Amino acid sequence: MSNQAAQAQPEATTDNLLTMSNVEVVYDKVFLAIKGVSLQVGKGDMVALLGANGAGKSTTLKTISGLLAPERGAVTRGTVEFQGRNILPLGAPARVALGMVHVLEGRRIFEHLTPEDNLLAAFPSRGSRQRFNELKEQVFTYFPRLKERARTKSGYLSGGEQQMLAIGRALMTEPELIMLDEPSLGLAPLLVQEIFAIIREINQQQKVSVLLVEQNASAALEIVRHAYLIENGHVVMDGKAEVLRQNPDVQEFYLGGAGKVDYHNVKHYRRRKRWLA
Amino acid sequence: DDTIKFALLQDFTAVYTFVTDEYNQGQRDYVELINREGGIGGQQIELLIRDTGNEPQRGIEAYNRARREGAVLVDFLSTPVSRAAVNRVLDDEVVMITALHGRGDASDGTTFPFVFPMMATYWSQATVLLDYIDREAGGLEGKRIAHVYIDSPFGREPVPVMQALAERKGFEVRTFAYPSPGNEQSATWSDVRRFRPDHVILWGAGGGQAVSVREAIRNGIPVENVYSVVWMAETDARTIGADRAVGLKRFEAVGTGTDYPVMQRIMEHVVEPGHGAGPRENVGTTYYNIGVATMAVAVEGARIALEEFGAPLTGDKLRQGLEMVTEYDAEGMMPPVTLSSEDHQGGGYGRVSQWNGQAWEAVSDWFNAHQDVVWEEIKKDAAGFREGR
Amino acid sequence: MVDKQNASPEQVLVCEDVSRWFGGLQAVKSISIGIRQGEIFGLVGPNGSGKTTLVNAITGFYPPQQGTIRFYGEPINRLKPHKVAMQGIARTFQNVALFKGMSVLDNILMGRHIFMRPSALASLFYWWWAQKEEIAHREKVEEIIDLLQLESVRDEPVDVIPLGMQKRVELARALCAEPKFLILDEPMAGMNQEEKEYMVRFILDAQEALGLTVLLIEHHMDVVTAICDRVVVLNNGEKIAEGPAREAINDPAVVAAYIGKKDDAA
Amino acid sequence: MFYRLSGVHHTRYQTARALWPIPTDRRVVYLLLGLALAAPLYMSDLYLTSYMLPWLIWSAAALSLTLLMGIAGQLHFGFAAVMAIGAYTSIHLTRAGVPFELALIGAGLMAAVIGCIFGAAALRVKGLYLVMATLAMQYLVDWTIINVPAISGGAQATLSTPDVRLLFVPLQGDTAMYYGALLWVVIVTLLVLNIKRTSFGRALVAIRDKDFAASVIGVNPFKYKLLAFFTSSFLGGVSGAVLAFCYYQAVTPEQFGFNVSIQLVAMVLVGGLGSVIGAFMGAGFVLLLPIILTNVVAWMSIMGWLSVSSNLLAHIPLMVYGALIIGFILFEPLGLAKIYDNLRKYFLVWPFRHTQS
Amino acid sequence: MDIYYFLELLINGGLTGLMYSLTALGIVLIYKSAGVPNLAQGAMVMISAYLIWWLASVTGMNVFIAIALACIGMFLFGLLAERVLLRKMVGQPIIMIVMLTLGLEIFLRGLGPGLLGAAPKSLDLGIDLMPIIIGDIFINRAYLIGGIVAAIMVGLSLLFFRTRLGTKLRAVSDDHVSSWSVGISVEKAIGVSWGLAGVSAVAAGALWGSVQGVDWTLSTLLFPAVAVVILGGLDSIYGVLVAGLIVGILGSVIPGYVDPLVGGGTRDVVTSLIILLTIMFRPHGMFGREDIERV
Ligand SMILES: Nc1ncnc2c1ncn2[C@@H]1O[C@H](COP(=O)(O)OP(=O)(O)OP(=O)(O)O)[C@@H](O)[C@H]1O
Ligand SMILES: Nc1ncnc2c1ncn2[C@@H]1O[C@H](COP(=O)(O)OP(=O)(O)OP(=O)(O)O)[C@@H](O)[C@H]1O
Ligand SMILES: CC(C)C[C@H](N)C(=O)O
Ligand SMILES: [Mg+2]
Ligand SMILES: [Mg+2]
Repeated sequence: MSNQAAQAQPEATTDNLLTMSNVEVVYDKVFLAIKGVSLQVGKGDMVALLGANGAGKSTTLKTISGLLAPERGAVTRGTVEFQGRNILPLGAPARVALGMVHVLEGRRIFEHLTPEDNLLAAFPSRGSRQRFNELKEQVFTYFPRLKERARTKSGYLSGGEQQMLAIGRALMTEPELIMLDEPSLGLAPLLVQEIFAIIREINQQQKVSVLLVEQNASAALEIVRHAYLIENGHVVMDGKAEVLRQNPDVQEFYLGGAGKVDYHNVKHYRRRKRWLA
Repeated sequence: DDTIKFALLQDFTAVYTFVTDEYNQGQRDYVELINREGGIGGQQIELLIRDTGNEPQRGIEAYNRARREGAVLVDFLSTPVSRAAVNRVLDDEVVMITALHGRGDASDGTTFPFVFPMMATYWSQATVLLDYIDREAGGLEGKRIAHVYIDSPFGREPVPVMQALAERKGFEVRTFAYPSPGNEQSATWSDVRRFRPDHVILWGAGGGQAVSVREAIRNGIPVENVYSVVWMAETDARTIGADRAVGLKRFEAVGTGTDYPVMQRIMEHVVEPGHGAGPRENVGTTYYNIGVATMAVAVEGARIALEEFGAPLTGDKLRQGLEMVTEYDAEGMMPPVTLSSEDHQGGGYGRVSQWNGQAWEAVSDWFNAHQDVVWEEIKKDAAGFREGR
Repeated sequence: MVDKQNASPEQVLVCEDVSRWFGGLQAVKSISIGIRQGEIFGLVGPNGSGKTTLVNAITGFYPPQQGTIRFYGEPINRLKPHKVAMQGIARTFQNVALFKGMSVLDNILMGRHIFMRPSALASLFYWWWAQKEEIAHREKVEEIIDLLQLESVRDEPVDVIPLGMQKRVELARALCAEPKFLILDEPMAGMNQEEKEYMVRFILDAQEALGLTVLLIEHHMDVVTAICDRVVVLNNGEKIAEGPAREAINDPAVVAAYIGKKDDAA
Repeated sequence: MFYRLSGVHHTRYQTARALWPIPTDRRVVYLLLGLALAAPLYMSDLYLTSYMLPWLIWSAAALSLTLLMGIAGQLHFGFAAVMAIGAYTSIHLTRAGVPFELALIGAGLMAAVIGCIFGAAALRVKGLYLVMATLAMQYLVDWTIINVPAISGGAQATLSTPDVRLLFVPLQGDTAMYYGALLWVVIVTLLVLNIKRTSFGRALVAIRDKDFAASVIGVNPFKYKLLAFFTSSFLGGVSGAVLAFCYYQAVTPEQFGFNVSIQLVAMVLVGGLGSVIGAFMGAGFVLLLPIILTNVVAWMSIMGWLSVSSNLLAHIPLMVYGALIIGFILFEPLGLAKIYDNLRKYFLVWPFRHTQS
Repeated sequence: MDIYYFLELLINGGLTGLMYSLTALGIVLIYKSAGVPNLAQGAMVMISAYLIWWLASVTGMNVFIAIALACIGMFLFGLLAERVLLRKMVGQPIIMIVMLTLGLEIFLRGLGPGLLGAAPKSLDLGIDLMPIIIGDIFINRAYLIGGIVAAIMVGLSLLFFRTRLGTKLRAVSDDHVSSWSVGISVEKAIGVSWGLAGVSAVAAGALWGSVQGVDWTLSTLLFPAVAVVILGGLDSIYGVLVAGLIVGILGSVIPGYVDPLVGGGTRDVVTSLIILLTIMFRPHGMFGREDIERV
C-alpha cells in the first residue's frame, strides 16, 4: 500500500524548497524519535504531516528549524536541504534568516510583551522601521482582532488570539516556508476554520510554502496539496491529499470512517496500524 | 626522619587574606634562614603549609593530616579554625600558636597548656592603646573614646577591658559597630561624629579598616586621634591614601622594616640569593615581620626544648621549651617575651606606632599596661572554657 | 451504559449566579447551571469564554466572588481545592498536569491520596506500617490501569509517553480517587480521530463502570453531540444556550459565535 | 554478565516495590554497609576522623536537604542555619542534663519548628524567590545566634559539647563517634528511601511537580510544604547536633555560616537533585574535593611540578573547585548520581547500546 | 535627635544605596534578558576592580583609561560567560542556574586574588576625601559621584531597553525556544546583556574599589545588591534606582537609631528583612513583572 503511495511523488522536484532525506533523530543520546524520515516541500507548496500522538511530527519540524538542541535532541543520520543548501550545521536563527520559520506547538508567544512588541521582537534587526510597519499592518489585516488588543500583555490573550499572534509573529520574518505545529490545538471550531482560511490565504497570496502538522486531518487534507503520514518515527504513506482522503485506512484512523462515527459503538479492540508489519 | 615539623594551616583564600600572604611569607623566610644556618641543634625544620579557607572542617582535616605527619606545632591564623581545633590540640598534645588572634583566654597556660598566644592579646592591645593615650596623648580622664568595631566577636572582644579601664580612669567609652566586612560605614560614622570623641579606637581588619579611617577623616576627626588594633598595615595606609593617613596610630606587636639583625640576615641569606618565599617588596612589612617573630619564638622554644630534653622533639617537649622562653626579643625586633606555664601571653607588651607617609614609625617604647585587668578577663573566660568542657 | 432516560433528575452540582472577575475582566457572568446525577454534561464555547474559569471556580482554584456552588446540597464555593477533591470531585486539566518526576504508576497511585495516611513516621517504619497500605491501594490502581489499557506504560516515566497516553493517565489518576463527579477539560485536544475514539470509549466505560456524573469541556463538536446529554454554551462569560446537545449547538447564536460553518457540527 | 535485569521477575507488589529490586544492587548495598561497619578496623584514624566521619554526617545533612529540595522541590539556601539551631539546642539541652537521645529529638524539634518559619515563605513563593527568602533567613538566624549571648555563650562563643552517652555507650573517642554518625546516616538514608516509595514522598513530589494538580486529588499543598520543611529541618537539626557532638565537639557560629548553606546546596546538586546515592556522592565531592585539591596542589608544588607564587598556589584549588561545580552543572546537570546511573544502565543493557524506543 | 543627623543618614544612605544599585543593575540587566539571576555579579565587581587596579598600577596608565579598558575587558568577559557557561543552560531549572553562577563566583574569587594577590590593593580615583558640608550635614563625595554614575547608568539602560534590541532581549527572557524559532539570536542577546552587566560591574568596581580598597570582600556587595533587586523587582531597571535608594536609606537610618540601643550592626538585619518582607508580601518587588500563571 505504501508503495502505491510512494509512486505519487511530488511532481516538481526541480523547485524543491525543502528536502529532508532519511533523517534519524535521537533524544538524550538514547531515544530514537524519528527513524529515516524523508519529505519534500516545493516552492509555494502546501504540505501536511499527519500522524498519531508521539509519532514524531513535532520532532520532524524541530529538526528542520534547528530547535532540537534545547531538548537534547540530535540528528544522527540524514540530510536536510533548504533552497538546495545543507542547513544541518546552521543554528536556528541562521535558518530563519534563510527564510524558514517555525510556529511552535502550544503557541508560546512572549507572554510579558504586548502583541505589538511580539511582532517587533520577531522582526529582523536589520530591517527598516517602514518595512516593519508594513508587515505589521499586513498581520493586522489578517488578524484584525490582534490590532484591538495590540497593547495588552499577550499572556492574557485568549487561546485563539495567541495562536493568531504566533502565526503573525512568524510572518514578520518574511518567510518562504512556514511550518505550523498543530495550529488548531485547543481552538474552537470557528477559529479553526478562520485559522485554516488564513493559512490558505497566506499560501496563496504571498506564495509562502506551508508545512502543516495537524491532528485535525480532515481540515488539513482539505487545504493541502500533498500529505505525509508518519507513524512511530517512520513515514508510512504519502501522496496527494485527494488520494489520501480516499484511502480506507486514512479514513478510518484519521477522518473518522466513511461516515459519521458512532462513538457509543466504537469497537473495543481495534487493530492498530495495520500497515505496520 | 629527623626534621622538626611545623604546620602552617592558614586561610589564604577567605577572610584572613589581608594578612596571611605576608605573614606566611615571613614565617617561611625565617624558617629558611634557620635551616640555612644549620637548623635547630642540627635538625632542619620542615613546614607543612595548607590552605584551610577559614573553614573549620578543612582546618581539622589539615590538622589531623599534619599531626599524622608528625607536626609538633600548628598555626591556623584563624579564630574559627583555632577554636574548632582547641580541644583536639589539647588532647593530642600539639602546640598551637595563636599570635594576635584567636582566644585571648588561652593565655591561661594552666587551662590551655598547649595553646600559645605568645603576643599581646586583644585585651592587652586595648590596654596598651589606652595607656598610651593616658600618658602621651593628653590623658584619659574625662575624655570620650569611641570604640568603632566590626560587628563580630573579635570586634567586641576588648569592650569589657575598655569598660573596666573607663571606670578606673574616669573616661567615657562608647561602642559603634559596623556590619562585616565593613565596606560601607557611613551611618556608623555619622553617629560617631556626633559623639564628638577625643579619640577613636578602631577594631577591624582588612578592607573595613581603610574605610573606617577615611570615614574618620571625612567626619572631621583628626587622623592623629585615630588608633587601631594591630591589624592596620602598609596596604591599608595606601588604600586610605599614603598622605592622608599621616598621623594614624596603631598598636604594634613587632617592629617593621628590615633594620633588625634578624631581618638583615634574612635579606642576606634568604631574600638576596633568591630563596625568598614571595615578592621582595613584602619583606619587612608589618605582617611579614609578625610572621618572622612568631617563628622566632617557636624556634627559640624548640631550641630550649631540644637542649633540655633532647631529640626527638615532641609537642609536649616543645610546650615545656616554650614555657621556658624568657626575655626573648628576637634580637630587638619585638618586645621581650617571657612565657611560663601559667602565662602563655608573654607579658602583653607592645608599642604604638604612627604612619609617617611612607612607613610605620614607633612613637613609644615597648610597654604593657593594666595586666591585672587583662588577667581578670583571661581568668574569667578560661573558667568559662573549663566549664564548657 | 446508563439508561439516560431513567437517570435520576436529582441535581448533583448546582451553580447559582456564579461570577468571577480577573481585575477588570469578568470572565464568568452570573452563570447558573444544574447537573444531574449520572449525565454527561457538556460545556462549550469559544476560546476565552470562561469555561475553564467556571470549572476552576467549582474546584476551588478561583473561588467565585459571587454566587454559590452546591454539591449534593452542600455549598463548596468556599472550599480550598483539596477540600473540594475530598468531597468527591475529580478533574483533569486542559494542559496535561501530570507529575513529571513520577512514573505512570506513581501518578495514578497519587489518585489514592485521599484514602491514604501519609506521614514521615509511617515511611520510617515502612515494613511495619506503610507497606500494607501501599499494597492495598495498588489493587485499586491496577483495576483502573486495566480499564484504561495502560498496562504497557505502567512503569514508564510519565513525561516520555505520548500526549494521548498522558491524557489517559490523567484520567486514570482522577478515577482512582473514586469520585462521584468528574470534570474533563478538553480531554481530546490535540488528538487524532483514532485517539479521540479511544478516549470517548474510556470516558463512557468509566462512567458506566463507576456510575459517574461527568462535566465535559470540548471543542470537538462531533464528540460533544455524540456523548453529551445536555450542554451549556458560554460566550464572553455568559450562557447563550442550554439544552440537549444537538439543539443547543444548532442555535443560531451559537453557530455565529462558536461553530461557524454549519457542516462542521456533526 | 553479572549485572542483569533479565530473569528478575516480581510476582508480588511487595517485591516490585522493594528498595533495591535488582539483586546485584542489593548485594552492593550490603557490601557497602559491611565496609562502613568495619571501617574502624581497617582505616587509619586520619581517614576515619577527617574523611569518613565528616562525610557520613554531611551526607546525612545533604540527605535531609535532598528531601526538601530534591523531593519536595522547595529550594533552601539557609539550611546551615537550621543545622545550627539543632546544634545549639542539643548542646544547651545536654548541658542542662537532658539525656543525649532526648536532646537529639529536642534539637530536631526545635530546628523543625523554626524551619517551618522558613517554610512559611515557601507557602507564598517558589524558585528563585524562595532561594532569596531562605538566604535572608540564614542571615537573620546567624545574627541572632551571634548577638544573643544566651545562645552563643558570649562574645568568644565556643560551646564545647559535654560528655554524653548514646544508647548507654559513652560517645567518646573516634570509634564511638564514628558509629554514632553511622547509625544516624543509616536511619536518615532508610527514611528518605522509604519516603520516596510511599505516599508521603509521592505527595511531596506531586507538590513539587504541579502543586495545583496535586490539590485536585486532595493533597493540601500548604500542609505538605510545611511537612516537607518540618521533616527536613528535623533531620537537618539532628544532623547539626550529630555534627557538633561527633565531629566538632564544639559549636561556634562560623561552623554554620552562609557558605556552609551554599556547600550543602552544592552537595545536593552535584550529587543529583533528589537522589539518595547522589547525596552521598555530592557530600563526598563538595566536602573532600577542596581538601584533596589542596593536598594535590601542595604536593605538586613540593615535587616542583608547579612553580607559582604561594598565593596563586593557594587559590588554585578554589578556582578548580569553582570550575568543577560549573563543569558538573554544564555537563551533567543530573549530577554524579546520573553518571553512576549511566554506568549501571550500561551494564544492565550490555551488550546493547541503547534501550529500545 | 537632631534633624541634621537624620538628614545626613538619609542622604548618605540614599547615595550608598545608589552605589549598591551599580551592582544591582548588572543583576537586573542579565535577569531581564536571560532570566538568569546572576549571583556572580559581586565577584564580577571584584574582578573589575582587580582589572582596573592591574591596568593602572602595573602598566602605569591613567586610571580613567584603565577604567575604559576594563569596560571593554568586562564586556568581553560577559560575552565569554554567555558562550562558555550559559549557552548550555537553556531550559535548565532555576536552581541549576543559581548554582552555576555561584560556581562562577567561587571561580572568580579564586582567579582575581590568586593571580593578582589577595592582600588589599588601593585604587585611587582622585576623589577628594573632604565631604561636602551643608549645615551640619557631611556628604560623602565618593558616594555622591557613585550615586550620579548609578543614576546615569540606570537611565542609559532604560533607554537601551526601549530600542529594538531591547525588545528582543525582553522576548528572549520570556521564552528562549520561541525566540530562536523566530530568528532571534538568543546567544547574542544574552551575550550582550552579560556584557552590559560586565560594564556596570566596572563602574561598581571602580567606585567601591576606591572606597574600600581592592580585595575579595568586594564580592560581598552581592548581598545588598540582592536586596535592591528583590525590592525593586528582578526585571525592573527603574526599580534598581528606587529600591537602591530605599535599601540604602533604610539601611542607614534604621541602624543609625537602633544600633546605639542594641549595640550591634543591624544593617544586615535590615537588609535581610527587606528581602524577606518583600518576598512575603510582594514577591515580584515594587516594579517587577508578575508571573502570568494559569491553571
Ligand atoms: N525532549 C524529548 N526527550 C525525549 N523524548 C522526546 C522528546 N521530545 C519528544 N520525545 C519523544 O519522541 C517521540 C516523538 O515526539 P514528537 O513530539 O515529535 O511527536 P508528535 O508527533 O509531535 O506528537 P504530538 O501529537 O503529541 O505532538 C515521542 O515518543 C516523544 O515521547
Ligand atoms: N489567572 C487569570 N488571570 C487573568 N485572566 C484570566 C485568568 N484566567 C483566565 N483569565 C481570563 O478569563 C477569560 C476566560 O478564560 P478561560 O480560560 O476560562 O476560557 P476558556 O473558555 O476555558 O477558553 P479555552 O477554550 O481557550 O480554554 C479569558 O479572557 C482569560 O484571559
Ligand atoms: C578577620 C578579622 C576580623 C578577625 C580577627 N583577626 C580575629 O582575630 O578574629
Ligand atoms: Mg507534536
Ligand atoms: Mg479552557
